[in-house]
Amino acid sequence: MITVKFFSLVREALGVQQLDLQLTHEGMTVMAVKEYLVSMHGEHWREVLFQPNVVHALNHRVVDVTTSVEEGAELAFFPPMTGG
Amino acid sequence: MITVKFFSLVREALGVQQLDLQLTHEGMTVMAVKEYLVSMHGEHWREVLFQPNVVHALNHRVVDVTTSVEEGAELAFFPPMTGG
Amino acid sequence: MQRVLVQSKTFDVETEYRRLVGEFPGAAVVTFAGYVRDHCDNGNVMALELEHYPGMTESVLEVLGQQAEARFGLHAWRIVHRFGTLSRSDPIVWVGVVAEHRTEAFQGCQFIMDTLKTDAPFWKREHLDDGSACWVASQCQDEQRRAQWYQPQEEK
Amino acid sequence: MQRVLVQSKTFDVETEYRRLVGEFPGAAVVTFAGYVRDHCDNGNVMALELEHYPGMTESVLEVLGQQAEARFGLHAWRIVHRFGTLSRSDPIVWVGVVAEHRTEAFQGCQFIMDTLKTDAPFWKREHLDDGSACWVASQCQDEQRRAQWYQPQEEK
Repeated sequence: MITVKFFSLVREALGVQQLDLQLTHEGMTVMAVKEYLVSMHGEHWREVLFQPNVVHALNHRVVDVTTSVEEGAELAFFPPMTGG
Repeated sequence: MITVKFFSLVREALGVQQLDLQLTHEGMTVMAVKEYLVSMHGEHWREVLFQPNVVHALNHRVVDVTTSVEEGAELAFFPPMTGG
Repeated sequence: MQRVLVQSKTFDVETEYRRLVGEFPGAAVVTFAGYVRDHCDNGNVMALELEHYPGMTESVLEVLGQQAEARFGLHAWRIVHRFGTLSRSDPIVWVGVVAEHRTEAFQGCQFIMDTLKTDAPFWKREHLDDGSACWVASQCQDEQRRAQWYQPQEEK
Repeated sequence: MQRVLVQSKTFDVETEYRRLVGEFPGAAVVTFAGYVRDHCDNGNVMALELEHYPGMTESVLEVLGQQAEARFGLHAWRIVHRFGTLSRSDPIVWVGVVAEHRTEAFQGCQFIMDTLKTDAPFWKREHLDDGSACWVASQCQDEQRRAQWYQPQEEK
């Protein structure tokens, strides 16, 4: 089981803030998780999660889509940050 | 008549803080004033006033030695500044 | 003392300054404070909403402060950032650094601000006086400023 | 309000900050504060003596502030500099600027500090714990930092 979080425009576009997800196999990459989420929730999710500027954070660190997601991880999707 | 001021190491080396000086002719340059001061006070003044890093300020602005000194001006000599 | 504060309540720039420098300040102190603007490209701003990612925010800011400390030899540093709904003229962010010389202090503070803009998970939404609200878009120039700090040839 | 203060009595960084930003701060505020060091290359510093050229000092600082205002579009700026005998950890100089964006604020503040170092008629003398005192020599790198601001190709 992993926790998936969504922020800002991504959160609004999906209408979801957070969900739990059972990984389907060991060594699933961030990309595989995205495909899995699309397969569960429909094509609208593809439009949002596959936007080129979406940022992926795994356990509070920005990662690219080839990173493996371990059991118990926290994975987050959000648009470019605008702090400061 | 002009006012001549000395600061920091220049003041200490000459033992003078300020003096009044009667210009000898119109259009005297800073260089001419320096030579005139040396002629009045002796060669020790040459060593101090002609050190290459001495800064010349005329009426509160840094100038070079070719600048003309007008009647009533305030002329100052000092080492490089070390503020801040 | 905690060097990173992420909080919804407002903060006092003068108090933060005292916490940074303590009783015996170092030689050079540079601070940056960012406040809510009263206007933007789309109109007059009534309020600024700041969404953040709790946990990741604190950890990113701590890492950025530590990087600045190591890279510029900072004696001390402090980062305060708000989230939630802010009013016009409210302070949003405050960064203060202490160093031995002024150049390191300026660089350390600017490094933290330039990297914080693009790396700390905050998202701004501006509420305008016509009732509309829109997310602030990330700016290309912010990415460029961040990138400058990571170019090996850069000697700023 | 007067934007340049040259005084022998100490000053309070927090009060100067309030005077700079007022009730409605601009978007970006950068400040620099320099304090008396407790050590130098020659030993432990007990006191710092600052000689200055009354009249010229104020006029140079006013010009530098105005140059920074014009060049970086500052909304406000303020320079405070002490002269006379200062103790360890006393504030020597404080520069604060307000701008629309952070980069201009950082540049404006750093421009004032870099030019003030070489252009404002102050001379420092350090009094050490062994009873000796010596004038602080001007540094070549200070001249270089100043020169960077006047290179036409420079886009800092």
